[in-house]
Amino acid sequence: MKILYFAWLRQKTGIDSEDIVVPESVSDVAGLINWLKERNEKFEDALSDFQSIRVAVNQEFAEFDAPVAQGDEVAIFPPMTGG
Amino acid sequence: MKILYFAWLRQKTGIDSEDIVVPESVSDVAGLINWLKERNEKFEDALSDFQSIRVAVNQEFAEFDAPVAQGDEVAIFPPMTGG
Amino acid sequence: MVVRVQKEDFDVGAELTTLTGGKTAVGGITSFVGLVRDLGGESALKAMTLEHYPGMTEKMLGEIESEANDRWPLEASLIVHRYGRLEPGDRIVLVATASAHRHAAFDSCAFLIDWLKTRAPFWKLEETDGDGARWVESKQSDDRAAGRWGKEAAE
Amino acid sequence: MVVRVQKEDFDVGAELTTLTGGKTAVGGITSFVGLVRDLGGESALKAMTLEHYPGMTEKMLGEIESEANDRWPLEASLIVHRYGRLEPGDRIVLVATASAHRHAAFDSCAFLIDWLKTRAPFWKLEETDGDGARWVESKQSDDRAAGRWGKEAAE
Repeated sequence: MKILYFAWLRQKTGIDSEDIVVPESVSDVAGLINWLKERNEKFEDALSDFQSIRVAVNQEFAEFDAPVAQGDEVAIFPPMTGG
Repeated sequence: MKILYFAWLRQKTGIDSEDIVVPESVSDVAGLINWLKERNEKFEDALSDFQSIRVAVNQEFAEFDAPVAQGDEVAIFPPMTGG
Repeated sequence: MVVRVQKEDFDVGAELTTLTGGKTAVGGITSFVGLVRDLGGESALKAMTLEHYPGMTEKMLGEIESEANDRWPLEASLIVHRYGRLEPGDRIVLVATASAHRHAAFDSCAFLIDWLKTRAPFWKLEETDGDGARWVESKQSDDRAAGRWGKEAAE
Repeated sequence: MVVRVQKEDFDVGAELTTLTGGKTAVGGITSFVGLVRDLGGESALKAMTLEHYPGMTEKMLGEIESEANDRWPLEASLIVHRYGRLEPGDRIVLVATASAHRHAAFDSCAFLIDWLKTRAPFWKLEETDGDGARWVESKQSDDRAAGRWGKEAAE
Protein backbone atom coordinates (compact mmCIF):
# COMPACT_ATOMS: atom_id res chain seq x y z
CA MET A 1 0.00 0.00 0.00
CA LYS A 2 1.27 3.44 -0.90
CA ILE A 3 0.67 6.04 1.78
CA LEU A 4 1.14 9.78 1.29
CA TYR A 5 1.22 12.46 3.98
CA PHE A 6 0.69 16.16 3.35
CA ALA A 7 1.16 19.45 5.18
CA TRP A 8 1.60 19.11 8.96
CA LEU A 9 0.90 15.38 8.75
CA ARG A 10 3.98 15.08 6.56
CA GLN A 11 5.95 17.21 9.00
CA LYS A 12 4.81 15.40 12.15
CA THR A 13 5.31 11.91 10.76
CA GLY A 14 8.53 12.91 9.03
CA ILE A 15 7.41 11.01 5.92
CA ASP A 16 5.99 12.26 2.65
CA SER A 17 5.44 8.93 0.94
CA GLU A 18 5.99 5.28 1.78
CA ASP A 19 5.21 1.82 0.46
CA ILE A 20 4.25 -0.52 3.26
CA VAL A 21 2.65 -3.87 3.79
CA VAL A 22 -0.28 -3.57 6.18
CA PRO A 23 -1.69 -6.54 8.11
CA GLU A 24 -4.74 -8.26 6.68
CA SER A 25 -6.73 -7.16 9.71
CA VAL A 26 -6.63 -3.61 8.34
CA SER A 27 -9.69 -3.38 6.11
CA ASP A 28 -10.83 0.23 6.25
CA VAL A 29 -9.48 3.77 6.65
CA ALA A 30 -10.11 3.87 10.41
CA GLY A 31 -8.34 0.54 10.83
CA LEU A 32 -5.38 1.80 8.82
CA ILE A 33 -5.04 4.96 10.86
CA ASN A 34 -5.30 3.10 14.16
CA TRP A 35 -2.63 0.69 12.98
CA LEU A 36 -0.36 3.56 11.84
CA LYS A 37 -0.75 5.26 15.24
CA GLU A 38 0.86 2.30 16.93
CA ARG A 39 4.04 2.50 14.89
CA ASN A 40 5.72 5.19 17.00
CA GLU A 41 5.16 8.35 18.99
CA LYS A 42 5.33 10.62 15.95
CA PHE A 43 2.46 8.79 14.30
CA GLU A 44 0.58 8.60 17.59
CA ASP A 45 0.83 12.38 17.87
CA ALA A 46 0.11 13.17 14.20
CA LEU A 47 -2.96 10.94 13.98
CA SER A 48 -4.41 11.51 17.45
CA ASP A 49 -7.35 13.69 16.31
CA PHE A 50 -9.61 12.13 13.67
CA GLN A 51 -11.46 15.43 13.28
CA SER A 52 -8.41 17.16 11.88
CA ILE A 53 -7.63 14.42 9.37
CA ARG A 54 -8.95 13.90 5.85
CA VAL A 55 -8.25 10.87 3.71
CA ALA A 56 -8.25 10.04 0.01
CA VAL A 57 -8.17 6.52 -1.35
CA ASN A 58 -6.91 6.26 -4.91
CA GLN A 59 -7.21 10.04 -5.23
CA GLU A 60 -10.87 10.17 -4.19
CA PHE A 61 -12.01 11.56 -0.84
CA ALA A 62 -12.95 8.71 1.47
CA GLU A 63 -14.80 8.37 4.76
CA PHE A 64 -13.26 6.56 7.72
CA ASP A 65 -15.33 3.46 7.04
CA ALA A 66 -14.21 3.24 3.40
CA PRO A 67 -12.42 -0.03 2.51
CA VAL A 68 -8.68 -0.10 1.84
CA ALA A 69 -6.63 -2.91 0.35
CA GLN A 70 -3.11 -3.73 -0.75
CA GLY A 71 -2.32 -1.82 -3.93
CA ASP A 72 -4.35 1.22 -2.93
CA GLU A 73 -2.89 4.71 -2.79
CA VAL A 74 -3.99 6.28 0.48
CA ALA A 75 -3.33 9.94 1.25
CA ILE A 76 -3.69 11.43 4.72
CA PHE A 77 -3.88 15.19 5.12
CA PRO A 78 -5.48 18.05 7.05
CA PRO A 79 -8.58 19.84 5.70
CA MET A 80 -7.58 21.74 2.57
CA THR A 81 -7.17 25.46 2.85
CA GLY A 82 -7.67 26.07 -0.85
CA GLY A 83 -5.76 28.16 -3.32
CA MET B 1 -24.10 76.82 -29.51
CA LYS B 2 -22.00 73.76 -30.30
CA ILE B 3 -24.05 70.85 -31.62
CA LEU B 4 -22.70 67.32 -32.04
CA TYR B 5 -24.36 64.46 -33.91
CA PHE B 6 -23.49 60.80 -33.46
CA ALA B 7 -24.11 57.48 -35.20
CA TRP B 8 -26.98 57.53 -37.70
CA LEU B 9 -27.88 61.07 -36.69
CA ARG B 10 -24.44 62.11 -37.89
CA GLN B 11 -24.93 60.14 -41.08
CA LYS B 12 -28.44 61.40 -41.81
CA THR B 13 -27.67 65.05 -41.11
CA GLY B 14 -24.29 64.81 -42.80
CA ILE B 15 -22.74 66.79 -39.93
CA ASP B 16 -20.66 65.62 -36.99
CA SER B 17 -20.17 68.94 -35.25
CA GLU B 18 -21.21 72.54 -35.86
CA ASP B 19 -21.21 75.90 -34.14
CA ILE B 20 -24.43 77.75 -34.79
CA VAL B 21 -26.37 80.69 -33.47
CA VAL B 22 -29.89 79.66 -32.54
CA PRO B 23 -32.77 82.13 -32.22
CA GLU B 24 -33.63 83.42 -28.76
CA SER B 25 -37.00 81.69 -29.01
CA VAL B 26 -35.18 78.36 -28.62
CA SER B 27 -35.06 77.83 -24.87
CA ASP B 28 -35.14 74.09 -24.34
CA VAL B 29 -34.07 70.81 -25.99
CA ALA B 30 -37.44 70.22 -27.67
CA GLY B 31 -37.42 73.73 -29.07
CA LEU B 32 -33.91 73.24 -30.40
CA ILE B 33 -34.80 70.00 -32.14
CA ASN B 34 -37.94 71.47 -33.68
CA TRP B 35 -35.93 74.43 -34.94
CA LEU B 36 -33.24 72.11 -36.37
CA LYS B 37 -35.88 70.03 -38.18
CA GLU B 38 -36.90 73.07 -40.19
CA ARG B 39 -33.43 73.62 -41.59
CA ASN B 40 -33.72 71.11 -44.43
CA GLU B 41 -35.06 67.72 -45.41
CA LYS B 42 -32.10 65.82 -44.01
CA PHE B 43 -32.69 67.26 -40.57
CA GLU B 44 -36.43 66.80 -40.91
CA ASP B 45 -35.83 63.11 -41.61
CA ALA B 46 -33.13 62.56 -38.99
CA LEU B 47 -35.05 64.23 -36.17
CA SER B 48 -38.56 63.06 -37.04
CA ASP B 49 -38.89 60.54 -34.21
CA PHE B 50 -38.30 61.92 -30.70
CA GLN B 51 -38.42 58.38 -29.27
CA SER B 52 -35.28 57.37 -31.11
CA ILE B 53 -33.31 60.43 -30.03
CA ARG B 54 -31.29 61.08 -26.88
CA VAL B 55 -29.71 64.36 -25.93
CA ALA B 56 -26.87 65.53 -23.72
CA VAL B 57 -26.36 69.13 -22.67
CA ASN B 58 -22.81 69.94 -21.63
CA GLN B 59 -22.04 66.21 -21.54
CA GLU B 60 -24.89 65.34 -19.18
CA PHE B 61 -27.98 63.46 -20.32
CA ALA B 62 -30.91 65.86 -20.64
CA GLU B 63 -34.67 65.54 -21.00
CA PHE B 64 -36.53 67.29 -23.80
CA ASP B 65 -37.69 70.04 -21.44
CA ALA B 66 -34.17 70.81 -20.23
CA PRO B 67 -33.05 74.40 -20.87
CA VAL B 68 -30.45 75.20 -23.51
CA ALA B 69 -28.59 78.45 -24.04
CA GLN B 70 -25.88 79.98 -26.20
CA GLY B 71 -22.51 78.58 -25.20
CA ASP B 72 -23.92 75.15 -24.38
CA GLU B 73 -22.57 71.97 -25.95
CA VAL B 74 -25.55 69.93 -27.10
CA ALA B 75 -25.15 66.38 -28.41
CA ILE B 76 -27.89 64.52 -30.27
CA PHE B 77 -27.66 60.77 -30.69
CA PRO B 78 -29.59 57.49 -30.78
CA PRO B 79 -29.88 55.33 -27.64
CA MET B 80 -26.45 53.95 -26.82
CA THR B 81 -25.77 50.34 -27.63
CA GLY B 82 -22.95 50.03 -25.13
CA GLY B 83 -19.49 48.58 -25.41
CA MET C 1 -9.10 54.47 -10.60
CA VAL C 2 -8.13 54.59 -14.25
CA VAL C 3 -10.26 55.17 -17.33
CA ARG C 4 -8.90 55.08 -20.86
CA VAL C 5 -10.78 55.31 -24.15
CA GLN C 6 -8.49 54.44 -27.00
CA LYS C 7 -8.26 53.15 -30.54
CA GLU C 8 -5.32 50.83 -29.81
CA ASP C 9 -5.50 47.29 -28.47
CA PHE C 10 -4.40 46.58 -24.88
CA ASP C 11 -2.33 43.89 -23.17
CA VAL C 12 -4.44 42.36 -20.38
CA GLY C 13 -1.48 40.91 -18.48
CA ALA C 14 0.46 44.18 -18.50
CA GLU C 15 -2.64 46.16 -17.50
CA LEU C 16 -3.35 43.92 -14.50
CA THR C 17 0.25 43.91 -13.36
CA THR C 18 0.36 47.71 -13.47
CA LEU C 19 -3.00 47.92 -11.71
CA THR C 20 -1.97 46.05 -8.59
CA GLY C 21 1.81 46.54 -8.60
CA GLY C 22 3.04 46.89 -5.03
CA LYS C 23 -0.45 46.72 -3.52
CA THR C 24 -0.08 43.69 -1.27
CA ALA C 25 -3.54 44.16 0.28
CA VAL C 26 -5.03 42.89 -2.99
CA GLY C 27 -6.25 39.31 -2.70
CA GLY C 28 -7.75 39.05 -6.13
CA ILE C 29 -8.45 40.77 -9.41
CA THR C 30 -11.59 40.06 -11.36
CA SER C 31 -11.43 41.14 -14.96
CA PHE C 32 -13.72 41.00 -17.92
CA VAL C 33 -12.52 41.20 -21.50
CA GLY C 34 -15.21 41.83 -24.07
CA LEU C 35 -14.54 40.55 -27.57
CA VAL C 36 -16.20 41.18 -30.89
CA ARG C 37 -18.46 38.20 -31.31
CA ASP C 38 -19.68 36.62 -34.50
CA LEU C 39 -22.79 34.65 -33.67
CA GLY C 40 -22.89 33.09 -37.12
CA GLY C 41 -26.40 32.79 -38.44
CA GLU C 42 -27.45 33.96 -41.86
CA SER C 43 -25.10 36.86 -42.32
CA ALA C 44 -21.64 36.64 -40.79
CA LEU C 45 -20.25 39.70 -39.01
CA LYS C 46 -17.35 41.22 -40.90
CA ALA C 47 -16.61 44.12 -38.61
CA MET C 48 -18.03 46.46 -36.01
CA THR C 49 -17.27 50.14 -35.70
CA LEU C 50 -17.63 51.71 -32.28
CA GLU C 51 -18.34 55.42 -32.22
CA HIS C 52 -18.23 57.42 -29.01
CA TYR C 53 -18.55 60.93 -27.63
CA PRO C 54 -15.03 62.00 -26.70
CA GLY C 55 -15.03 63.81 -23.40
CA MET C 56 -18.43 62.62 -22.25
CA THR C 57 -17.33 58.98 -22.49
CA GLU C 58 -14.35 59.47 -20.20
CA LYS C 59 -16.49 61.52 -17.81
CA MET C 60 -19.24 58.91 -17.59
CA LEU C 61 -16.81 56.02 -17.25
CA GLY C 62 -15.02 57.90 -14.49
CA GLU C 63 -18.31 58.47 -12.66
CA ILE C 64 -19.42 54.85 -12.79
CA GLU C 65 -15.97 53.65 -11.71
CA SER C 66 -16.18 56.08 -8.84
CA GLU C 67 -19.58 54.66 -7.88
CA ALA C 68 -18.16 51.11 -7.93
CA ASN C 69 -15.42 52.29 -5.57
CA ASP C 70 -18.05 53.76 -3.25
CA ARG C 71 -20.08 50.56 -3.19
CA TRP C 72 -17.28 48.03 -2.80
CA PRO C 73 -13.97 48.07 -0.93
CA LEU C 74 -11.66 48.17 -3.93
CA GLU C 75 -7.92 48.59 -3.89
CA ALA C 76 -7.77 49.43 -7.59
CA SER C 77 -9.96 49.55 -10.67
CA LEU C 78 -9.52 50.01 -14.39
CA ILE C 79 -11.67 50.52 -17.46
CA VAL C 80 -10.08 50.46 -20.92
CA HIS C 81 -12.51 50.84 -23.82
CA ARG C 82 -11.64 50.82 -27.47
CA TYR C 83 -13.37 52.62 -30.31
CA GLY C 84 -13.03 52.45 -34.09
CA ARG C 85 -13.32 49.52 -36.45
CA LEU C 86 -12.95 46.08 -34.85
CA GLU C 87 -13.21 42.60 -36.31
CA PRO C 88 -14.52 39.35 -34.79
CA GLY C 89 -12.18 38.16 -32.04
CA ASP C 90 -10.78 41.64 -31.37
CA ARG C 91 -10.76 42.94 -27.81
CA ILE C 92 -13.26 45.75 -27.14
CA VAL C 93 -13.16 46.44 -23.45
CA LEU C 94 -11.29 45.53 -20.29
CA VAL C 95 -12.76 46.03 -16.84
CA ALA C 96 -10.70 45.01 -13.83
CA THR C 97 -11.34 45.44 -10.13
CA ALA C 98 -8.98 44.47 -7.34
CA SER C 99 -9.93 43.92 -3.74
CA ALA C 100 -8.83 42.16 -0.58
CA HIS C 101 -12.04 40.10 -0.97
CA ARG C 102 -12.88 38.17 -4.11
CA HIS C 103 -16.64 38.66 -3.88
CA ALA C 104 -16.19 42.44 -3.87
CA ALA C 105 -13.99 42.11 -6.94
CA PHE C 106 -16.54 39.91 -8.73
CA ASP C 107 -19.59 42.01 -7.90
CA SER C 108 -17.99 45.33 -8.79
CA CYS C 109 -16.63 44.01 -12.08
CA ALA C 110 -20.05 42.58 -13.05
CA PHE C 111 -21.68 45.88 -12.04
CA LEU C 112 -19.31 47.86 -14.24
CA ILE C 113 -19.65 45.69 -17.31
CA ASP C 114 -23.45 45.58 -17.01
CA TRP C 115 -23.39 49.34 -16.95
CA LEU C 116 -20.93 49.65 -19.83
CA LYS C 117 -23.01 47.36 -22.02
CA THR C 118 -26.04 49.66 -21.75
CA ARG C 119 -25.26 53.13 -20.52
CA ALA C 120 -21.87 53.99 -21.96
CA PRO C 121 -22.09 56.45 -24.83
CA PHE C 122 -21.00 54.09 -27.56
CA TRP C 123 -22.82 53.24 -30.76
CA LYS C 124 -22.17 50.16 -32.83
CA LEU C 125 -22.19 49.98 -36.60
CA GLU C 126 -22.14 46.37 -37.75
CA GLU C 127 -20.98 45.26 -41.17
CA THR C 128 -22.27 41.87 -42.23
CA ASP C 129 -21.77 39.84 -45.37
CA GLY C 130 -25.44 39.94 -46.21
CA ASP C 131 -26.88 43.24 -45.10
CA GLY C 132 -24.06 45.72 -45.47
CA ALA C 133 -23.68 48.16 -42.57
CA ARG C 134 -26.35 48.90 -39.98
CA TRP C 135 -26.52 50.62 -36.60
CA VAL C 136 -27.25 48.23 -33.73
CA GLU C 137 -30.36 49.03 -31.71
CA SER C 138 -30.45 49.17 -27.92
CA LYS C 139 -31.38 45.86 -26.28
CA GLN C 140 -33.88 45.61 -23.45
CA SER C 141 -32.19 42.58 -21.90
CA ASP C 142 -29.07 44.67 -21.32
CA ASP C 143 -31.15 47.39 -19.70
CA ARG C 144 -32.60 44.84 -17.33
CA ALA C 145 -29.13 43.52 -16.48
CA ALA C 146 -27.98 47.03 -15.57
CA GLY C 147 -31.26 47.60 -13.71
CA ARG C 148 -30.62 44.77 -11.24
CA TRP C 149 -27.97 46.92 -9.55
CA GLY C 150 -30.63 49.25 -8.16
CA LYS C 151 -29.95 52.92 -8.39
CA GLU C 152 -29.60 54.61 -11.75
CA ALA C 153 -25.88 54.60 -11.80
CA ALA C 154 -24.10 57.79 -12.76
CA GLU C 155 -26.93 59.39 -14.65
CA MET D 1 -10.91 22.89 -20.92
CA VAL D 2 -7.39 23.28 -19.60
CA VAL D 3 -5.97 22.60 -16.14
CA ARG D 4 -2.38 23.25 -15.17
CA VAL D 5 -0.72 22.98 -11.78
CA GLN D 6 2.71 24.50 -11.89
CA LYS D 7 5.47 26.13 -9.92
CA GLU D 8 6.12 28.86 -12.51
CA ASP D 9 4.31 32.18 -12.80
CA PHE D 10 1.91 32.74 -15.70
CA ASP D 11 1.21 35.61 -18.12
CA VAL D 12 -2.49 36.46 -17.90
CA GLY D 13 -2.61 38.23 -21.26
CA ALA D 14 -0.94 35.37 -23.11
CA GLU D 15 -3.14 32.79 -21.38
CA LEU D 16 -6.35 34.59 -22.33
CA THR D 17 -5.25 35.13 -25.92
CA THR D 18 -4.44 31.44 -26.29
CA LEU D 19 -7.70 30.47 -24.62
CA THR D 20 -9.97 32.21 -27.09
CA GLY D 21 -7.76 32.41 -30.17
CA GLY D 22 -9.88 31.94 -33.27
CA LYS D 23 -13.10 31.34 -31.33
CA THR D 24 -15.25 34.16 -32.65
CA ALA D 25 -18.37 32.96 -30.80
CA VAL D 26 -16.78 34.24 -27.57
CA GLY D 27 -18.34 37.51 -26.44
CA GLY D 28 -16.45 37.82 -23.19
CA ILE D 29 -13.89 36.31 -20.88
CA THR D 30 -14.19 36.64 -17.14
CA SER D 31 -11.02 35.92 -15.28
CA PHE D 32 -9.93 35.93 -11.70
CA VAL D 33 -6.33 36.26 -10.61
CA GLY D 34 -5.65 35.39 -7.00
CA LEU D 35 -2.68 37.10 -5.38
CA VAL D 36 -0.81 36.48 -2.16
CA ARG D 37 -2.24 39.05 0.18
CA ASP D 38 -0.64 40.66 3.18
CA LEU D 39 -3.40 41.93 5.42
CA GLY D 40 -0.93 43.72 7.63
CA GLY D 41 -1.91 43.52 11.25
CA GLU D 42 0.45 42.47 14.00
CA SER D 43 2.67 40.12 12.09
CA ALA D 44 3.33 40.83 8.43
CA LEU D 45 3.23 37.93 5.98
CA LYS D 46 6.66 37.13 4.59
CA ALA D 47 5.74 34.21 2.37
CA MET D 48 3.25 31.43 1.80
CA THR D 49 4.08 27.93 0.66
CA LEU D 50 1.38 26.02 -1.18
CA GLU D 51 1.59 22.25 -1.00
CA HIS D 52 -0.59 20.03 -3.14
CA TYR D 53 -1.26 16.41 -4.00
CA PRO D 54 0.12 15.91 -7.51
CA GLY D 55 -2.24 13.85 -9.59
CA MET D 56 -5.28 14.29 -7.38
CA THR D 57 -5.11 18.07 -7.78
CA GLU D 58 -5.22 17.92 -11.58
CA LYS D 59 -7.98 15.31 -11.42
CA MET D 60 -10.16 17.38 -9.07
CA LEU D 61 -9.57 20.60 -10.97
CA GLY D 62 -10.48 18.83 -14.19
CA GLU D 63 -13.70 17.53 -12.64
CA ILE D 64 -14.84 20.89 -11.35
CA GLU D 65 -14.00 22.57 -14.65
CA SER D 66 -16.02 19.90 -16.38
CA GLU D 67 -18.94 20.61 -14.04
CA ALA D 68 -18.73 24.34 -14.84
CA ASN D 69 -18.90 23.45 -18.53
CA ASP D 70 -21.99 21.33 -17.89
CA ARG D 71 -23.73 24.11 -15.99
CA TRP D 72 -22.93 27.04 -18.24
CA PRO D 73 -22.58 27.42 -22.01
CA LEU D 74 -18.83 28.00 -22.15
CA GLU D 75 -16.69 28.23 -25.24
CA ALA D 76 -13.46 27.78 -23.29
CA SER D 77 -12.18 27.56 -19.74
CA LEU D 78 -8.85 27.52 -17.97
CA ILE D 79 -7.47 26.92 -14.50
CA VAL D 80 -3.81 27.57 -13.77
CA HIS D 81 -2.77 27.04 -10.17
CA ARG D 82 0.70 27.54 -8.75
CA TYR D 83 2.33 25.72 -5.87
CA GLY D 84 5.53 26.28 -3.93
CA ARG D 85 6.77 29.32 -2.06
CA LEU D 86 5.11 32.61 -2.95
CA GLU D 87 5.51 36.10 -1.58
CA PRO D 88 2.97 38.92 -1.10
CA GLY D 89 1.86 40.26 -4.48
CA ASP D 90 2.71 37.03 -6.32
CA ARG D 91 0.06 35.45 -8.53
CA ILE D 92 -1.38 32.19 -7.15
CA VAL D 93 -4.19 31.20 -9.43
CA LEU D 94 -5.85 32.13 -12.70
CA VAL D 95 -9.38 31.07 -13.56
CA ALA D 96 -10.84 32.16 -16.89
CA THR D 97 -14.12 31.30 -18.56
CA ALA D 98 -15.21 32.41 -22.00
CA SER D 99 -18.76 32.45 -23.27
CA ALA D 100 -21.00 34.08 -25.83
CA HIS D 101 -22.84 35.56 -22.83
CA ARG D 102 -21.14 37.59 -20.15
CA HIS D 103 -23.33 36.43 -17.27
CA ALA D 104 -22.43 32.81 -18.00
CA ALA D 105 -18.77 33.80 -17.97
CA PHE D 106 -19.14 35.66 -14.66
CA ASP D 107 -21.14 33.01 -12.86
CA SER D 108 -18.95 30.11 -13.95
CA CYS D 109 -15.76 31.94 -13.01
CA ALA D 110 -17.16 32.82 -9.56
CA PHE D 111 -18.30 29.23 -9.11
CA LEU D 112 -14.84 27.89 -9.94
CA ILE D 113 -12.93 30.23 -7.69
CA ASP D 114 -15.32 29.66 -4.77
CA TRP D 115 -14.67 25.97 -5.20
CA LEU D 116 -10.91 26.35 -5.55
CA LYS D 117 -10.70 28.44 -2.39
CA THR D 118 -12.22 25.64 -0.30
CA ARG D 119 -12.15 22.24 -1.95
CA ALA D 120 -8.96 22.12 -3.95
CA PRO D 121 -6.33 19.93 -2.33
CA PHE D 122 -3.91 22.67 -1.41
CA TRP D 123 -2.47 23.45 1.98
CA LYS D 124 -0.97 26.77 2.95
CA LEU D 125 2.03 27.28 5.16
CA GLU D 126 2.35 30.93 6.15
CA GLU D 127 5.55 32.54 7.29
CA THR D 128 5.10 35.73 9.28
CA ASP D 129 7.56 38.08 10.90
CA GLY D 130 6.17 37.42 14.34
CA ASP D 131 5.07 33.81 14.56
CA GLY D 132 7.39 31.92 12.26
CA ALA D 133 5.69 29.35 10.02
CA ARG D 134 2.24 27.90 10.60
CA TRP D 135 -0.28 25.88 8.61
CA VAL D 136 -3.43 27.83 7.78
CA GLU D 137 -6.66 26.29 9.05
CA SER D 138 -9.77 25.81 6.92
CA LYS D 139 -12.20 28.75 7.06
CA GLN D 140 -15.93 28.30 7.44
CA SER D 141 -16.77 31.45 5.47
CA ASP D 142 -15.13 29.91 2.42
CA ASP D 143 -17.14 26.74 2.90
CA ARG D 144 -20.30 28.80 2.92
CA ALA D 145 -19.27 30.61 -0.26
CA ALA D 146 -18.76 27.30 -2.05
CA GLY D 147 -22.00 26.02 -0.51
CA ARG D 148 -24.13 28.69 -2.18
CA TRP D 149 -23.66 26.87 -5.49
CA GLY D 150 -25.86 24.02 -4.34
CA LYS D 151 -24.63 20.57 -5.07
CA GLU D 152 -21.43 19.25 -3.56
CA ALA D 153 -19.29 19.88 -6.55
CA ALA D 154 -16.94 17.17 -7.68
CA GLU D 155 -16.72 15.30 -4.41
